[in-house]
Amino acid sequence: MSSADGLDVAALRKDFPILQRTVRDGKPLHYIDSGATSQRPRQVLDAEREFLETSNAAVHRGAHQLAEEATDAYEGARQKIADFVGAAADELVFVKNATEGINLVAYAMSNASVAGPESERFRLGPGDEIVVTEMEHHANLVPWQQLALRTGATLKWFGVTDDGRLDLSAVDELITAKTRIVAFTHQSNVLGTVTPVATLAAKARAAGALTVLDACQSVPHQKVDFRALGVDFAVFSGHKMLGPSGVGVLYGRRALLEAMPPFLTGGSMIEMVQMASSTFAPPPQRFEAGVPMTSQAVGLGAAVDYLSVVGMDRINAHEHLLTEAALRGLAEIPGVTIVGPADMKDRGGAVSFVIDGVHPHDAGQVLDDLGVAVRVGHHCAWPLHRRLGIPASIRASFYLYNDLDDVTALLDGVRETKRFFGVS
Amino acid sequence: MSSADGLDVAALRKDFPILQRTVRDGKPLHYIDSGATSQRPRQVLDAEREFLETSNAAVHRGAHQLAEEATDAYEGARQKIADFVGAAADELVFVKNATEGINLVAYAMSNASVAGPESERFRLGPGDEIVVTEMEHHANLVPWQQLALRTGATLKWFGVTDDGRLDLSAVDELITAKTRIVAFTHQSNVLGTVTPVATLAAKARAAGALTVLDACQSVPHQKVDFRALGVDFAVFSGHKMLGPSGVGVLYGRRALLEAMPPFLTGGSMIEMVQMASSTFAPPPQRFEAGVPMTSQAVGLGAAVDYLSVVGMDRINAHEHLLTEAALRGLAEIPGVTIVGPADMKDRGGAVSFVIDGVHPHDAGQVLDDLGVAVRVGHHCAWPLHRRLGIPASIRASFYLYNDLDDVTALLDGVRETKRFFGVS
Amino acid sequence: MQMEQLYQEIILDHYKNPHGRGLRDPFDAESFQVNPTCGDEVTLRVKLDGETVTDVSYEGQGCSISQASTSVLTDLVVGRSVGEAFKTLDAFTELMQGKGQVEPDEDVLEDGVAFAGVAKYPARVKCALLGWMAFKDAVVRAEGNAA
Amino acid sequence: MQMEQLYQEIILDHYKNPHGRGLRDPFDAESFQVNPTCGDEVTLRVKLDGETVTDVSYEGQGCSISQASTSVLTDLVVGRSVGEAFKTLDAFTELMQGKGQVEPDEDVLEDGVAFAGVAKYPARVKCALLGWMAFKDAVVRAEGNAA
Ligand SMILES: Cc1ncc(COP(=O)(O)O)c(C=O)c1O
Ligand SMILES: Cc1ncc(COP(=O)(O)O)c(C=O)c1O
Repeated sequence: MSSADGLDVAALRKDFPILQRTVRDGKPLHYIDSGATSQRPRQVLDAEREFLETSNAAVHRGAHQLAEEATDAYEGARQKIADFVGAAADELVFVKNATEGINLVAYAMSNASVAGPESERFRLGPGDEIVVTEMEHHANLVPWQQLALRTGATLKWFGVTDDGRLDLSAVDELITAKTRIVAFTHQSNVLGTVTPVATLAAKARAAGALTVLDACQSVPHQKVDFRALGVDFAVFSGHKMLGPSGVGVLYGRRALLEAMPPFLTGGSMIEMVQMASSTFAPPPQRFEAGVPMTSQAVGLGAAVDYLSVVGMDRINAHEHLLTEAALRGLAEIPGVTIVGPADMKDRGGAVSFVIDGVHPHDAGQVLDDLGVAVRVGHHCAWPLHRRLGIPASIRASFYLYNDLDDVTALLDGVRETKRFFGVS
Repeated sequence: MSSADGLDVAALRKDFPILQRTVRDGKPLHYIDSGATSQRPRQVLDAEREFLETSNAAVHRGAHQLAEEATDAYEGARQKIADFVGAAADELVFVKNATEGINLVAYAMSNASVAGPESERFRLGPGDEIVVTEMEHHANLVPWQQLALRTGATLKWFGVTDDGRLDLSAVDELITAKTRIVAFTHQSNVLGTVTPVATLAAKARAAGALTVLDACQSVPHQKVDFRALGVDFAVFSGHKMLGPSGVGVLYGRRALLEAMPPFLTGGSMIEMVQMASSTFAPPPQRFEAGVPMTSQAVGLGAAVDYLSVVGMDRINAHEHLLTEAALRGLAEIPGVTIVGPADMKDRGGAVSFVIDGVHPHDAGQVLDDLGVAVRVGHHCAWPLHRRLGIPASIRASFYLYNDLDDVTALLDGVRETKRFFGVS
Repeated sequence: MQMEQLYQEIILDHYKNPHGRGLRDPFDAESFQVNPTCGDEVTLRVKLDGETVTDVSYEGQGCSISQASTSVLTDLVVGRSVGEAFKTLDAFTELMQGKGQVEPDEDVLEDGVAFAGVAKYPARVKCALLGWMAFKDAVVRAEGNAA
Repeated sequence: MQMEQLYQEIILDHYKNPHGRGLRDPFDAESFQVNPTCGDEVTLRVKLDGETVTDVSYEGQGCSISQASTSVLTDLVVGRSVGEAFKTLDAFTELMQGKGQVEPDEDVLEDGVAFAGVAKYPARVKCALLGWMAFKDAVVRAEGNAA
C-alpha cells in the first residue's frame, strides 16, 4: 500500500533486512533514529559485497586487472555522488565521515602558514574571525574552536531564536571584512530547522570569507546542489544516507582545492617524495592519503542510486508528511513541548521535544521498551540545548522507510511514558 | 591437500570468493599482491553483513536496544583486536587506515603546543629531532616531514645497506638526547626486511624519545605483541589482514594516550562543549571523533578470529616456505636481481626484484596478462628505490591463501616477460 | 514490560524525594562530573572528620537513575568511615558493571540493590555511577588537601 | 596473449631506438614531469622559432610506453607549428583517454596510432601521456617567457 505521497513504503521496507527484526521481547522495531545513522538496503549491501568478491584491490596503485577494475569502481562512485550533489568528480574528496571533512578544511587552513604562496588565502591569524552558529553539531564547532586556538583567530557565532531559528539580526556585525570563514549547518540535526544557505553564502562571499556547509542532514533528505547554493565547501556522511559507515564526502570548489595545502599525508597523495621533503598531487588525490575506503565508496554510490530511483523529491514529501503528523500529534499531548519550529516552514524531518516532569533519558527507556528507537540526550549539540534552557531532549528523526505506524507508535509511547512516570 | 607446513591452502582458498575468478580471458587469478591489500574471506563479509542486518546503529550515542548491541559489537571487536596484538582495549584507537594513525600522532604532537600542561612531553620545537629510516613507506615519512615543518624540529634518518638492511652503524649519532621521536617500520613493504624493533625501542627509551612502529606489514603475517616489543605507538591497517578497508588501528601506551591532546575533533570525543571552548573525553574516545567505522571494526574483529583459528605461526611458516621458493626460483633466472635480503634471515614474504632490460611496468603488464597480479612501481617507498639506484621494482607479496602454484606462475611469467621483450 | 524491573519503586521514590540534596557548607572538597553522552551533571561536596564522612551534599540535573542513585549514595556513606564507604562504592560499581550477572548484597547496598536492573542497560550504567564517581573524586581531593 | 596488441613493433622499436633523445642547447623552456604512481620521469626542452617548434630534446626514465611515446612525439611535432603540434597532442590525448573506443587518425598521429592498445589499460595511459604533458607545459612556459 502506498502512502498519500505516492511512496510505497511497505515495498521499500522489504529492502531493509534490519527493519524486519523485533526488539525487547518480540516487539516490532520502530526505527526513528535515522538522524543518528540510517539503515542500509540490501542493494547497498550487495553492491559492496559484489565489489569485494570480484574486483577488490588497492586503487590507484596497481596495474593488474583487479586494480584497474577497483579503480574504475571507486572513481565511478565518485562521479555518481558528484552528479547527485551538483559537483564535478574532482571536487569531491572521500573522507571517513563528515567530521573528518570539516577537520580537513580546518587543518589545511592552519597548515597554510607553513605551505607555499599559493595557499596564502587560507592563512589565518590574530585579528581574523571565524563565524559559526549556536545550533551547530559539535562536528562543526569544536574543529573551529581548535583552529582558532592554533592560529590566534577569534570565534564568533550567530545566536538562535526562542523558536529555534537562526537569529540573523546581527548578521552585519558578525560577517565583516575580518571574517575568513563562515561555517554553518544546512539543517539542524536537533531542531529540523533549514537555514538560509544562499543568503549566508552571498553575505560571506561579499565579505571575502569562505563558507563551509554542514550538509549531513540535508543531502540525505532533499535534492541538494552545492554549486547552486554557492558554498565553497560542504560535507556529508555516507551512513546517514543509506550508505556504509566509514565513508563521507568533502566537497570543495575546484579552485580552492587546487590551492589548499594537504591535511593527512602519506601514500597516494604525493607527487614526489625525497627524504627531506615532498610535493603533492593535484586534488582530489592530494587529500586522500593511504589506501582509501574503497568498498565503502562503492556502497555509497549504490546508496545514491537507490535514493535517485526512489526520488529525492518524493522522499522529502514523505518525510514532510510524517513530520507534520508527529508535530500535530505531539502538540495534542499535554506537557509535551516541541524544541524547534512547530510549523512546517523551512523544516526537515527531525522532531525534538521534552516532556514535563520526565527526563529524556527516562522517556527514551520507556520508548525503547515499546520498540520505538529514538535518540535522547543533547545529540552532539550541547550549546544549543543550553541556549534553549534544557539539559537534553528526545529526538525522532524520520526517513523514507518510516510510515504513519511509526508516528503512532511514537505518540503512544509518549503517552505511556507519562503514565509510567505518573505525570499528567 | 595440505602443504608441507600443515596449512590446507586448497581448503582455505574456498573461503575467498575472489580467488575463484579468472582474469584476462579466462586465466586463473594468481593474486600475489597482498602487501598492497589482502582479500577477504566470506567469514569476514558475513560478520559485517550480519551486524548490518541485525544491530546497526550509532555507537556510544543511543540508549535503544540496537544502539546497545552495536556498541557491544564495536567494543567487543576492540577487545578481540587488542588481545591479538598484546594490548589493552583502551589502548587501541580505531582510525580509517594506518596512515591516519601516524598522522594522528604527528598532529597531536603539534597540537600539544596549544594544549594544557599535561601534554608537555609531546611538545616539539627547533632543536628537537625526529628520526625515521630510509626504508619507510611514505605513510611513515611524509607526516614526520610535515610535523618538522610545523614545529621547526629536524628530521634525520637511518640509511639502508646495499643488501637492504637497516644501517645501524650510526645509531649513537642518530638517537641522542635531542631525539624526541623514532618512527620506523617493523617490516619493509618492499624488501621484506624485518627490523630489530626491541633494540631500537630500547635505544629510543634510553634517550627519552617516543617510538612509533609501522606494523602494517608485520601484524598480518606474524604474532606481534606491542607490549613485549616495548614500543610507545604502533599502527596497522585492516585491509592488509583479511579485514575491511576503511579501518585501521593506532596502539598507544595508556599513559601516553591519556596525556595526548586530541587530533580530529567533533562528536563523541568530548567531555563538555560550550560555544567558546571544550574539554575532551578520556582515550580511546578522545581520538574517535564522529560516527566511527562500526561495521568495519566488527569485520576486522572477524578477520582476527579467522587468522587466530588458522594460527599466526602456521601462516608465518607457510609464507616462509613460499618466499624461500620464490627467492630460489628468481635467483636461477639470469638477469633477475633481488631487491632486499636474498636469504631468509629476519625476512618476511615481500619479494621485490628487477629484470635487466625490462622496465618493471612492462614486466607487470606481461605478468598481468598471464593472470599474475603483482605490484610494480616504487610501492610508496620512493626514497628507498632512489637509495638502491632503481626507479621502480616488481613486488610479489604472499599471504596464507597463496601456494606453490602461485610461485610457479610468477617464475614462468618472469621467463615469459624476458622472452617477450627479447632480453636473455 | 520490563520497565518495572528497571524502575523499581525505591528508585522512583528517591527520584521524587531525594535525600541530602542541595550544596552545603562547610565542605572539604567538591567534584563536578558530567556524562558526556547525555549532558547529565552533578556537583558534589564532601565533609570529612578524620576518617569519617560527615556530610555529602550535591546538586545536579539528570535522569531518575542518576538522581536516585546519588540520593541512595548519601544514605549509604554519610556517618561511615571512608574505608567502609569505598567498600560500598566498590560493591555498587561491581553490581552496575556486572551485566546483570552479579548478585547484590543487601546488607552492604541496602536501597542500592534496587539498581540491579540498571546493569542490563549498558547505556544507563554511567547514569547510575555518576554521583558515585563524584563522591570518589571528592574524597580523593579532600584527602589530598589534608595531606 | 593480448600483449602483441599493446606492445606493437613500432612501440618496441621506438623504445629501443628513441628519436631525439638527450638534452640539447639552446632551448626556450624546460619541463619536468613525473608519474607519481610509478616514479617514471621525463625532463623535456623545447626550442621555438616564432610559431615553429624547432627542437624537442629530452631525458628520462620509464617504461617502454612512456619512452616510446616521447620518441614518437618528437617525430610528430618538430618542424611543425605550435598550432599543429597542439592539434596532434589533442588527438593523441583523446585516443589515450578513449578507453579503446576512439578510432585513431593515421594521417594525424602517424606512428602514434600504435598506442591505440594502451587506451584499454587505464594504468598505462599516464605513461603514454607523460612526455606529451611535458611538451605542453614546456611550450606554455616558452610562450610565457617570450611574452
Ligand atoms: C609498511 C607500510 N606502511 C604503511 C602503509 C599504509 O597503509 P594504509 O594505506 O592502509 O594507510 C602500508 C601500505 O600501504 C605499508 O605497507
Ligand atoms: C548536523 C550534523 N553534522 C555533523 C554530523 C557528524 O557526522 P559524522 O559523525 O558522520 O561525522 C552529524 C551526525 O552525527 C550531524 O547530524
